[in-house]
Amino acid sequence: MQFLLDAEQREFARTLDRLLAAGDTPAVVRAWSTGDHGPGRLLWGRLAEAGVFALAVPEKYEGLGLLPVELAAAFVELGRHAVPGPLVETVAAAALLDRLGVAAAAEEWLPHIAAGEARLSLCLPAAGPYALDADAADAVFVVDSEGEGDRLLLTRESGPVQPSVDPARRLSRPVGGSVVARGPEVTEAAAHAAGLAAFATAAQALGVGQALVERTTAYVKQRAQFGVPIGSFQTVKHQLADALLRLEFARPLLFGAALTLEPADVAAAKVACGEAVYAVARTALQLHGAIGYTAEYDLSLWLTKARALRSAWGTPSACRARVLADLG
Amino acid sequence: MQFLLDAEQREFARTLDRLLAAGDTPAVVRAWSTGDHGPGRLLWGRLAEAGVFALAVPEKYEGLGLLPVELAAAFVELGRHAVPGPLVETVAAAALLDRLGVAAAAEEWLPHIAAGEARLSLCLPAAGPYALDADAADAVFVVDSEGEGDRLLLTRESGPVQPSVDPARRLSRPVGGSVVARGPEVTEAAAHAAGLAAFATAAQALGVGQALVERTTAYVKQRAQFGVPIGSFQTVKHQLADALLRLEFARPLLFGAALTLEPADVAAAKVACGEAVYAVARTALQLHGAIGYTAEYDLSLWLTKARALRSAWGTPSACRARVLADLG
Amino acid sequence: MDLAFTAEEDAFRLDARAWLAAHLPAAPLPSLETAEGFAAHRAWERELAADRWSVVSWPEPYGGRGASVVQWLVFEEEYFAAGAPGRVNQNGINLLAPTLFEHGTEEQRARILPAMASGEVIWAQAWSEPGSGSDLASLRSTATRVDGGWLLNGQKTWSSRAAFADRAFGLFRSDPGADRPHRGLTYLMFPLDAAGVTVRPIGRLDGKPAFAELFLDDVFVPDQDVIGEPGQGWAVAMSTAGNERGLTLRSPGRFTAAADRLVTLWREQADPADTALRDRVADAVIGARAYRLFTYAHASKLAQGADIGAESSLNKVYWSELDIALHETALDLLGPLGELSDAASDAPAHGGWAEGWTFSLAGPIYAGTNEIQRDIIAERLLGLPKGRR
Amino acid sequence: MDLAFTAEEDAFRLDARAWLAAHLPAAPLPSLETAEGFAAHRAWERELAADRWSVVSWPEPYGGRGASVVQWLVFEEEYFAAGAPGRVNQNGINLLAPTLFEHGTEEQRARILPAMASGEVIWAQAWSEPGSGSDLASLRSTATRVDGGWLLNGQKTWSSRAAFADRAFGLFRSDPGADRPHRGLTYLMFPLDAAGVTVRPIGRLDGKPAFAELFLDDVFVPDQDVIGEPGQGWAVAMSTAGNERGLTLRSPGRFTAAADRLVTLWREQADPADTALRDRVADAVIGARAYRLFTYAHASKLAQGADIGAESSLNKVYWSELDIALHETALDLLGPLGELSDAASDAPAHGGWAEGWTFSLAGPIYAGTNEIQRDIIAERLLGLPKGRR
Repeated sequence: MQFLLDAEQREFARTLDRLLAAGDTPAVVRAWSTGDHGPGRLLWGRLAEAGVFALAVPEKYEGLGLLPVELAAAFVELGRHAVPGPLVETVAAAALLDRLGVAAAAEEWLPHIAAGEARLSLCLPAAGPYALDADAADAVFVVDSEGEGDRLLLTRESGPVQPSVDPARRLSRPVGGSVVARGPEVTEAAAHAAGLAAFATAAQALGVGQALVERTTAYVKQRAQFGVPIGSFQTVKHQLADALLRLEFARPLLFGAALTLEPADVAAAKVACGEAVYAVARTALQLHGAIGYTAEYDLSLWLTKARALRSAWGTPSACRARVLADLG
Repeated sequence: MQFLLDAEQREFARTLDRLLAAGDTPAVVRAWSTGDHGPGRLLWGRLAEAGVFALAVPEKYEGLGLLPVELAAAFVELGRHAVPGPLVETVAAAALLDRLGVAAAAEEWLPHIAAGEARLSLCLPAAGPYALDADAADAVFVVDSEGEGDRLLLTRESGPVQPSVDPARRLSRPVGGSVVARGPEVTEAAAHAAGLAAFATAAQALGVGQALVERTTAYVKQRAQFGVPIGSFQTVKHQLADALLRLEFARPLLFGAALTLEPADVAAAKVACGEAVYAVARTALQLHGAIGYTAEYDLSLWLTKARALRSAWGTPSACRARVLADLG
Repeated sequence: MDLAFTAEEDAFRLDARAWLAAHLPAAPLPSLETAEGFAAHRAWERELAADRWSVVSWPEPYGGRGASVVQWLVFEEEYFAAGAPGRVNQNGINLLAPTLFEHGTEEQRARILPAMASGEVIWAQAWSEPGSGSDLASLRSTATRVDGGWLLNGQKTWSSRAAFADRAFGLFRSDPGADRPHRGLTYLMFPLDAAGVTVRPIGRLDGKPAFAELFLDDVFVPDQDVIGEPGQGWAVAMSTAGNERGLTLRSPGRFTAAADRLVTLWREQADPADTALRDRVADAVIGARAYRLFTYAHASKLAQGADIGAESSLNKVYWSELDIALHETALDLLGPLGELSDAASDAPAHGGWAEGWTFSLAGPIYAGTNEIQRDIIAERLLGLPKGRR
Repeated sequence: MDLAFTAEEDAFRLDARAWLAAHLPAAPLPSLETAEGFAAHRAWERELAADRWSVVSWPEPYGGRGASVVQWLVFEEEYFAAGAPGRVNQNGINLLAPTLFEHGTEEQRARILPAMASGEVIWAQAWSEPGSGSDLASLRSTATRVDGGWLLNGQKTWSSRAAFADRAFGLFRSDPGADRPHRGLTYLMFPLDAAGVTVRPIGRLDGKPAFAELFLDDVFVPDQDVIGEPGQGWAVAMSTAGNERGLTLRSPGRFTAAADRLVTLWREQADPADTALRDRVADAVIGARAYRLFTYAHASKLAQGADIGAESSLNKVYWSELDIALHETALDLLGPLGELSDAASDAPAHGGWAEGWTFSLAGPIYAGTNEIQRDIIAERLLGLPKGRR
């Protein structure tokens, strides 16, 4: 029983934090939102060097093995710094290819994912018709149903961008593609990948929530009204206390899920992190007031993401159903 | 368009308020809770003299006609003073007997209801198996289904008391009875009575909520901690502001329903008043602290009723379904 | 007690409905927070005004119909039920005009109101400053007396509509030596294209320039554009603020129409057995109905000559929270489509849910934050002691 | 990072489970807030103690098993999962004992703890006074120095268990001239049947005498029943208060067991298509799981020698709100049965939902109101400035 990150894991998270803090991530996000993927690709490379994508790739494909605890710690930092791109989708695609066991596809993609040379998007039936940032991805994997069962397609046609409420999330319906595999193995691998995507999204959401609380706390300490910092008003305090509370009780569910990757545990983490991040975003906006409502103020980079992450890769309702269904 | 109580209606409510304030209603409630119905019967008589029960009885049966606006105003005051007894059930039974059109039963009971000489309890299929205060009632009307349709029974056997979370609400399953009527007329009259019961319960709930806000407001003005009245703490203020808000937006739904008695309007009022009173009770308890948690402090008379009224004669869930079902 | 409309009110409703049916744009106008949309909405104001539907509650000489409060509510119900465009001049109509009726001169009303009614002049509000949001009395922009008028200096922010509007109104500190912060303020109007005015549009969360910063550098305003007495601006503005928070800014028709659209969406999208969504849709319907009836009770009080006062804070908190809950429910009903911006080609036609949601999020902030409103409810309606907050 | 139990911990769990299975009362005991139930629960304490299960985390000399925090959590999981009786001596075990371990003398520990472990002496807490609830430092009851001890005078209230308990502990003002209200307090223990003590039971919402008022009139307490230094009572008590709010008062096993019972109830009572109820049941399951894992993280920190401190305020708010939501959901699942008290013959057997709900309502009030806890979270964990509240 040692239900805490160890020193090495904490240092890994700190390394990512430093790397991202040094990289002017807000500027990267704003570029990404306009379709300029250059700075995002550079950042992606640095994250790969730090080992982020190798955490989802087994050693035989030049990764570090699937390391869910480290993956969660990494995605918390990615969310905390609002890093754009198909991050969740790339690690979920890695999980899919690894589980599927089609050697050619695995050999073609997994080492490149680990090295940060491949950005993949992913479209699975349970999560709706849209692929994230397909226009910035090297390829999109799509699972659909046709005739006797599921099939896995690979396409490079991303389809026209459908703007999201989060300008940094560029959605589209991928077009066409060539068949990589068919049958129950695809169904099983897709379920595994959807679980990992929900898990990584939960971590990302928790990180977004953490950034929102950190920034709002700092803001209310310095913003004065009626001659005192607004952080001294009791309702401001209590709103932030509730925000912290939500995050701190979502966090153990996330790391508990990391230890099992059981669908019900992942679903519980996704509900808690997803509901928390949206509630925290509401609080962050309210306590910032008008300035929080502007696109030019960096807070918006996290605010707009919160709503999207609440539903991405598993709505709260679907996840609650899963929690009870799996109680046995 | 004159969506306000008129001077006469306001004066009627004030008369009831004075009557009940003068009558040491808390002592009446406490006696009632122990099964001592004497003081409650005396109070019932005074309410009848003031015209409360005649509001649910048509003129041809010595009542004032069904006057829903006045009835709502009256039940708000009854709730506000935590008056015990089968008040809702008696007026709903009056509505049932009037609508049913079985002359003998109407003639036997309605003039006595109007005069305050008959207390009735009522058990309808939609509202569960329990009759309220059947042990204090002169008779219980029960609608059940048997063979080809509904039937109306009259019984004087109240069955053993099943204590409620509100000590002043004495529940039981009535036993046996003689058949008064059968067939679709019973079904229709029962639906009408259930609607009136939901409506009167909504009004009673609103009154309970109003008393809770009034008492809590007075308490936080005088209770001091840390050298100041706790009513000067911002979170105390905001909790009470929210409580008032809930009541003030439930109130127009109640009186709107009084103007139509349409099932969807009644259901909307019942949801709003029922959810409001329970939320307000939570706030009242929290702001009183430990003293609010005691049976001997009068606040408890309203607190324990709040939960019961939220579900009585129409759960929030059933009422929400009804609101949408009737949108056409 | 009744909710009955008079024959006159019914006729008014049918007139409005018929006019709207005949004149409604075939397709939704572009967002009024864009240059193109602003122009389209200005044209729509002109069309409304041509048949006296832009300011129904004003007296006829200024372009209105002298409508009663109930008639105004009826008009709004019809307007929103028809899905008619947003009102680009609502700052002027809802905030400035009531102040002019109460504190303006006859000359000001004659000069300003008809041009407002016709959409010829679109107004922006200029209340906030970078340091003064909830604490409006701490304003620092100045009005300095000069021959024949005033020179304005300083900075205003969160000036809604200012990116594209013609004129603005706000408070300026004209007596820096006044003994209390809300004294020595003067209420002034100024053109946004005047010499010395710099308008910097600010994008809201979805990037649209829904408001702007205003930089004022020796902007000359003639005496005729002061409302009320110099130095009395706070008292003058408070009547407007009450109005902004109260009846007029958010008419019930807006929410009853939105709840109706939500029910339609629910029927199209949801599994009726999904009671969790059903309950939220029902709550939106109930909430909109409650707000409508609450407002009719207010209208009845107003008709009796009563003052609404601090009760308008109840309105503000209620509609702003209702609006958010309603739009969140819509986004959840939309499933994967709920993440799309309304600009997405896949977004549901005539939906506007994403923009509506974004707009709703500002509700608890502007026109007095809901925190301030709850303080007012507690202190003025419940009589709780003032604290330091 | 792991959640793995050692072989020793697993064996401990199986031991506890087997003992509970063999000894659990066949029927639920009467409510411990009644005279009859109090006696039955005292007998149960004796039975637990006979096999060293009453205070597993204490050192063996005092009747414990020297269990680690993790073992204690494991025991609690088994205890609540088995549906075992409430612990009538929890005031003593959870509040007083940690204080004695930290601040008591060896003589006090030897004299007091074994009798506590066996249920021979049941303890009541006596923190609050009529004027001192959240503002505990404003206590007015006094302890006056006399030869060989102290004389207590004043009034205590909300003294849980005091209606039937043997002894009580609390703070008394021993130096009325101290310069700050939380100085000059002394921590004392006293018998409830001592001369000068009057116990007036107080019924909680359901009428059961869950607490009492204590009137103290020259009650003599010998020096041996002072804990810590005279005048240092505040500091001594704070360690207990942190404990009360933190790990020990509400163990996760209580909520995971309650959530399991809720799921059973849901399966029995609810339409599975009713997603509104389903979502609330799922939230209870998720919430209990979150609280359990949060506590395991705390236990891991404690094992590393870290201090929990103000983080215990997070626990307090979380479990108290979880507990209410969970019981409200149960009452809604029960439909018409949800209004019945547990004393009703129709009430579901082994339910206890009504009493559990009543009990849950006190959660946000006692052990430091949730308002105070949120102030602590904001000020100590987030570093927000102190305000006047």
